Amino acid sequence: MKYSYYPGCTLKNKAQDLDKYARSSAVALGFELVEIPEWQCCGGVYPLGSDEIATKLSSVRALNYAKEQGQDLITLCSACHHVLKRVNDDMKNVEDIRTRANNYCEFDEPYSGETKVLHFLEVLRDVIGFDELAKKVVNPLEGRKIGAYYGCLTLRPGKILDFDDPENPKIMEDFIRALGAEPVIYSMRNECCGGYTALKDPDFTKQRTAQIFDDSTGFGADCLITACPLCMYNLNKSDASSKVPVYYFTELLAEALGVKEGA
Amino acid sequence: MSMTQLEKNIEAIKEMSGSDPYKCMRCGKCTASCPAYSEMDIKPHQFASYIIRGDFEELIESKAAWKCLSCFACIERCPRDVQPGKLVDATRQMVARSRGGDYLQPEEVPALLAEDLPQQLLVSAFRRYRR
Amino acid sequence: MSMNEENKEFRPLIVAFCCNWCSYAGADLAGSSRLSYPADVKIIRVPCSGRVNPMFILRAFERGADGVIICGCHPGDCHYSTGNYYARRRMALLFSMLEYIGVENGRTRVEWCSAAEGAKFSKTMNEFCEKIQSLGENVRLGDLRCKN
Amino acid sequence: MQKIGVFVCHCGTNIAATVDVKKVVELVRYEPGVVYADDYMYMCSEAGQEKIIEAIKEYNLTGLVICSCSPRMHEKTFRACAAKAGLNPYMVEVANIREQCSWIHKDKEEATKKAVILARAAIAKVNLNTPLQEGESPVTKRALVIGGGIAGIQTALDIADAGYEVDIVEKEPSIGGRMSQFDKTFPTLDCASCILTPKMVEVNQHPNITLYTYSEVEKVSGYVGNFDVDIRKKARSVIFDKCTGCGECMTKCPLGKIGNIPSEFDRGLKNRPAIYMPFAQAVPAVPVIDRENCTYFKTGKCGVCSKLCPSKAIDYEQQDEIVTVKYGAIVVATGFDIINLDKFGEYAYNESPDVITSIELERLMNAAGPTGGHLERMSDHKQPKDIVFIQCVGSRCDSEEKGKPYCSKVCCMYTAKHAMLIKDHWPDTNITVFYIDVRTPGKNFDEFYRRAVEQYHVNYIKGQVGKVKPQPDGSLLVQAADLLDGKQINMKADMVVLAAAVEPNPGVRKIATMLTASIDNNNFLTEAHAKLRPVESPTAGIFLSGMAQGPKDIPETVSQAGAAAVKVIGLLAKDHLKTNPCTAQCDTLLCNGCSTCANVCPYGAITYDDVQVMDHGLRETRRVAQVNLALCQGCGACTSACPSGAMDLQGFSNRQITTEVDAICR
Repeated sequence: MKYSYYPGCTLKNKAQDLDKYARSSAVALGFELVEIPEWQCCGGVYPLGSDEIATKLSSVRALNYAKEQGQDLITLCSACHHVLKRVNDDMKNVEDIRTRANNYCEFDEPYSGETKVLHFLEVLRDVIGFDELAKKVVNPLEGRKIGAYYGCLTLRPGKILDFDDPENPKIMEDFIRALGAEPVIYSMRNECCGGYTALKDPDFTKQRTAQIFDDSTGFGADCLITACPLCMYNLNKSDASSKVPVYYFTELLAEALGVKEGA
Repeated sequence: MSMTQLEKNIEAIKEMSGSDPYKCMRCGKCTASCPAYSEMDIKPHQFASYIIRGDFEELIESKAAWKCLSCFACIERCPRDVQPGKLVDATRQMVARSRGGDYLQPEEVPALLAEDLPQQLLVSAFRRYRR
Repeated sequence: MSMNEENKEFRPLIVAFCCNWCSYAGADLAGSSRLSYPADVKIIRVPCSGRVNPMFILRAFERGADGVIICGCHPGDCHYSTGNYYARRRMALLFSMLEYIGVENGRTRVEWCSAAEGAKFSKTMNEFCEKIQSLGENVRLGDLRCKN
Repeated sequence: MQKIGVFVCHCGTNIAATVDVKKVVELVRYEPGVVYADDYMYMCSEAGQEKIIEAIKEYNLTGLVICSCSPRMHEKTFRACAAKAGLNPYMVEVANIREQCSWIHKDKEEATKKAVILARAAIAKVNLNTPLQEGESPVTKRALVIGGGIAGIQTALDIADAGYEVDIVEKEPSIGGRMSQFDKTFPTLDCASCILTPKMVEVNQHPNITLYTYSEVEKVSGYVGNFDVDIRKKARSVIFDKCTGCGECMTKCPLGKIGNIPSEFDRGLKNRPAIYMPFAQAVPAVPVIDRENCTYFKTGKCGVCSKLCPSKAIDYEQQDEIVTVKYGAIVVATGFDIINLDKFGEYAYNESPDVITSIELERLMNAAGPTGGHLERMSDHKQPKDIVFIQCVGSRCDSEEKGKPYCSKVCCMYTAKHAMLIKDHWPDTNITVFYIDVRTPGKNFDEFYRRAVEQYHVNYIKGQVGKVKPQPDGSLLVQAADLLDGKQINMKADMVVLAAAVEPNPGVRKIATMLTASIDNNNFLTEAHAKLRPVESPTAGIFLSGMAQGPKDIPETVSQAGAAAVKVIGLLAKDHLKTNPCTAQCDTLLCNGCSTCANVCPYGAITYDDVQVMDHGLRETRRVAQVNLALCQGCGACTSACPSGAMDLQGFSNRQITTEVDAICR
C-alpha cells in the first residue's frame, strides 16, 4: 500500500523524531510513505477569515497532487492534519472557495476535495487495525502507564476533522493498548497546552502544561505521548517533564515494533 | 429588508468570520470552557455582544484577541453554533485589515527565539499575530 | 408583465401548487410568522401534490409562467400515504421533458415542506424566485391541442 | 352564469395595512360573473356574516368569494354562513389575502396587486363550482389511546367515565409511563406514585377500559369514525388469566443475581431478572419473559420459573397475537424520553458513574428505587456532599446534530424540586445549579424556585458549564463561569446531575406515519391550529395528549388529556359524520377501464363495473371505473394518473384548477 506523505516543515527540522520513527514503522507494518515532491508549508494555522484564499493554496496543491497519484494523503503533524483536512472540507463543500482556488491553480482537472486525508494514527486504526498492529509488536511495552495527550488540533472541530470523539477520544488509548502498555485516561488530555502563545507568554503556557502533568500523573501516568511538535515543545518546557518524559507516539511505535534502533 | 449601518457592518463580520453573533444566547459555555480565561480582558461570550452593540473600537483595542489560544474548545461546544473563536479570529482580521496593527513585529523575533522552538510555533504565531 | 411605467425591470410570474395538509399550511405559518417572500409567487391550493396533473404545469407555461413549483408533504408524511411519491416520479419525468423543449430545469421544482416549516417555505420561495430572476423570462409554450 | 358576490375583509389592519381593500373591491367588481362586491372590517364577525347573508338574498347570489385569512382558518365559518342563507356551502371559495399576501409583503401596491390576482383566481374557480352534497358515515363508538402514561391514562379515564369504551395500547409490560419513575412532583411535592397508582388501578378496573400492555399498534386503516387498527400483543410467555402476580418466578430467576440485565425502569442503575415486572406496583401485575436474555430461550435449558410457578402460568410456546379492532377516534399519548448524551462528552456522562441524568436521580431518591431512596454515588456508594446541577443539556441548541432547538420546559422546575428534596433529607449538602435562564411561568412556579434559593439556600449561578473533569481522587471538577460576576469557576463536586433535553418517544414517527398525522422537525405531533385546536391533529379523528405534542409538565399534561378526551367524546357522541363531498368521479364515456386509477388509489375506493354506454349512437358494454364515495378521501391521485381524463375531483376539478392557473397567468 502506497500513500502520499505530507511531512510539513517542522518534521523536517525540530521534529525529526516524529518523522523518522513513522517511516521505519511504516516499513515494518508493510506500507509505504511517498513524500510528495515540492510540498509547501501548510501555514500552521487554518486561515482566520472565511473569505481568505491565498493561504489555502499550498494545501490545495498537496491535496491535488495526492489525487493525481490516486493515493490517500497522510500527515503526522497535528497542525498539518488540521489545516489539510479543513481546507479539503472547504474544497468539497464551499463553492466559492472551490471556484476561486481552482481558478487560481489551473490544474488539469478541477480539484473538489476528492483526496482522503488521513492522520498516521487513522491509518493504524482504520487500515491496519489495532488488533493487527498488536500482532506485529515484538517488544510489548508491558507495565508502562502511558497518558495520551491529544491537544486541540487533531480533534477539533470534530465535525470536520472526523478524527475521533472530540471530547472523549480513544484512538491513542487503543494505540497504547495495542503496543502492550496501559493507557491512562485523564480529562486534561484534550485541553490546550497554550499553543503558539509560548512565543510571547511562556509563563502562561507553563501554567497550562503544569495542569496537564498534574492531572495525568494524578491518574498514574509515567510518560506522555503526543502527535504535535508544538505540544511537545510546550510540555518539555515544563519542569515536570524531567520526571514524566514526553514522546512522539511514533517513537514508542518504532520501539514496540523493534525498529527504533535502525531508524 | 433594509438594514441600519450597524447591521451592515455586522453582516460584513458575519461574512468574514462565518459566524452569526445574533445567534448567541449568552449561555457562557465558551467562557466556561476557555483555557485562556484569566488572560482575556474581554471574555469569549462577550465578543458577540460587543459586535452586536457595535463596540468594534473596544474589541480592536483589547488584548483578548491576542490571548485566545485558538484551541477550538468554544467552537466545539457552542450550543448555538456561534462559535466564538471565529469572532475572535475576525477581530484579529479587523485589526490587521483596518490599521495594519500587527501584534508581532519581525524585529522582536530574534529575542524570542529558543534553540528548540519548532517551526510550527513561529509560523502559527506569525499567522495569528500578523496579517 | 409590466409593473408601473417607471419600473420595467423583469418580475417573474411564479405559480406554486401547495397541498392542503402540509405545504399550504406551511405557507400559512410563514405568513403568521411574517416570513416574507416575493409577491411574484401565487399559490394554488390542491388537496395533495399527487393531484397536480402535468397538464396544469404545461398550461401555466403556455400562459406565460416563468417558474412552477410543486410543494407537498415530506416523503412518508403524505396525508394520503402515497400521493407525494407519485408526484415526485411524475414530475421528474415531466421536468426532463420540459427541459427538452426549452424550459430549463431551474424553472421547475418539487419541494417537501411540512405544516411546521414556515421558515423553510419562505426560504424555498425566496431561493426559487432568485433562481427564476437569474434565468430571466421564459420561453412561452404554444397550445398544441387540435384546433377545430 | 353564476351570480357571484365578492367580500373583501380588512381584518382590522391585518389585511388593510398592506392591501388597499377598497381598490381590490373596485378592481374585481367587473370580473365575469361578479354582481356584487363589498368590503368590511371583520368579515367573520356576526355583522360581517349578516352582510353576506343579506347580499345573498338581495342579489340572489349563486357563488361567494371571500377575500380574507386562510381557508384553513375560516372556510368552515363562511360555508356555514352561506348555508344559513340557503346557498350550497360548496359554492364558497376563499382567497387567502392575509397569510399568503398582506402578512408577507411590505409594499402596498405590490400586495394589492397580488390580492386582486388571488381574488380573480377564486372568482374564476367559483364560476365553475357546482353544489355538492355531503354524505354520511357511521361512527364506531370506541376510542383507542396509544400510550399508557399519565396522558393516556387520564384521557382514557375521562372518555370511559363519559360512557364510551376505550382501549389503551402500551408497549411496555405495565402502564404508568415516565411518571411512575418519578419520586415527587412539583410544585407541591406530592409523591408521584401516591397520585398515579390509584389512577392505574382505576384504569385496570374500569368496565369501559381494555388494556393492551406489552402491545404495539401495527397497522391503521380507515378514517375518522371508522378506523381499523391491528394491535400486536407481544408474547408475554405468561398466561394472563392464570398468573396471580405472586412474584415467585421473579425472585427465583437465576439471572436476577448473575444476569447483568439492566433494568429499563431503573435506568440501568439496577439489574433485573429475565422474567420481570418493571416495578412492584405494575399494572397489570403479570410479569413478562424477556426472551432475548432468558436462558431457556437462548439455550433451551433452565425452566426454573415454569417449575416454580404455583399456578402453572408460564408458557414458553406463547406466540404474538394480532387483534383487529374498530375505533371511531384515536388519541396519541406516546410521551417522551430524554436525549442520548453521547454528543455531550464534555460532561463525562459516559465516563463517570457519578454524572447522572435527572431521571436517574429520580430513581436514586425514590424509596422504591435501586438504593431504597438513599442518595448515593454509584461509584463508591457514598453520600454526595457537593452536588452540581447543569441545566439545558441539549435544550436550546442550534447546532444541527447535537441537541434540540426548543426549551424542554420542565427542567428548571424539577431541578428546584430536586434541590429542595435533597436539602430536606440531607441538610448538609451543598447544591449549585448552573443555569442559562431560570424559566418558571406557571401557577406557584416562581415562588417554588425562590423557595429553593431563599429557604434552602441553593446556589444558582448564571453560566453554562464548559466541562466536567473526573479527578484522580474520585471527585468531579466542574469548570464553569459565573457570567454575572465575571469569574471562571472550578468547583469540586461529588455528583453532577444533567438536565438532559426531552424528546418525543422515538417510536412516535412510525405511529404518526401509520396515522398520516403530521409531525414537526423535532418529531412532535403537529396540532390542527396552534391556538384554537391544540389537541387535534390536522388529520380528522386523531387527537393529541401529553408530551407527544410538545414539552409540558404533569398539570398541563393532565389538562390536555382532559381536553383531548372532550374532543373524542364530542366525536363519539355523534351517530353519523358528514363526509367530505370533494370526491373523485368517473366520466364513464371517457373511461377505458385501464385500472391505472385503481392502482394508485390508497383507499381501494375504485372498483370496475361493466356498463352499457351510448357512444356516437352505438350501444356497447364497457368496463369502467366506479368510485366508492364512502371510501374516497378526495386526494385526487386517480385524476392525475388517469390517461384518458375520465377521472375528476369534485371541488378541485381539472377545469377549476386550470382556470385558476389562467387567472394567475393573465
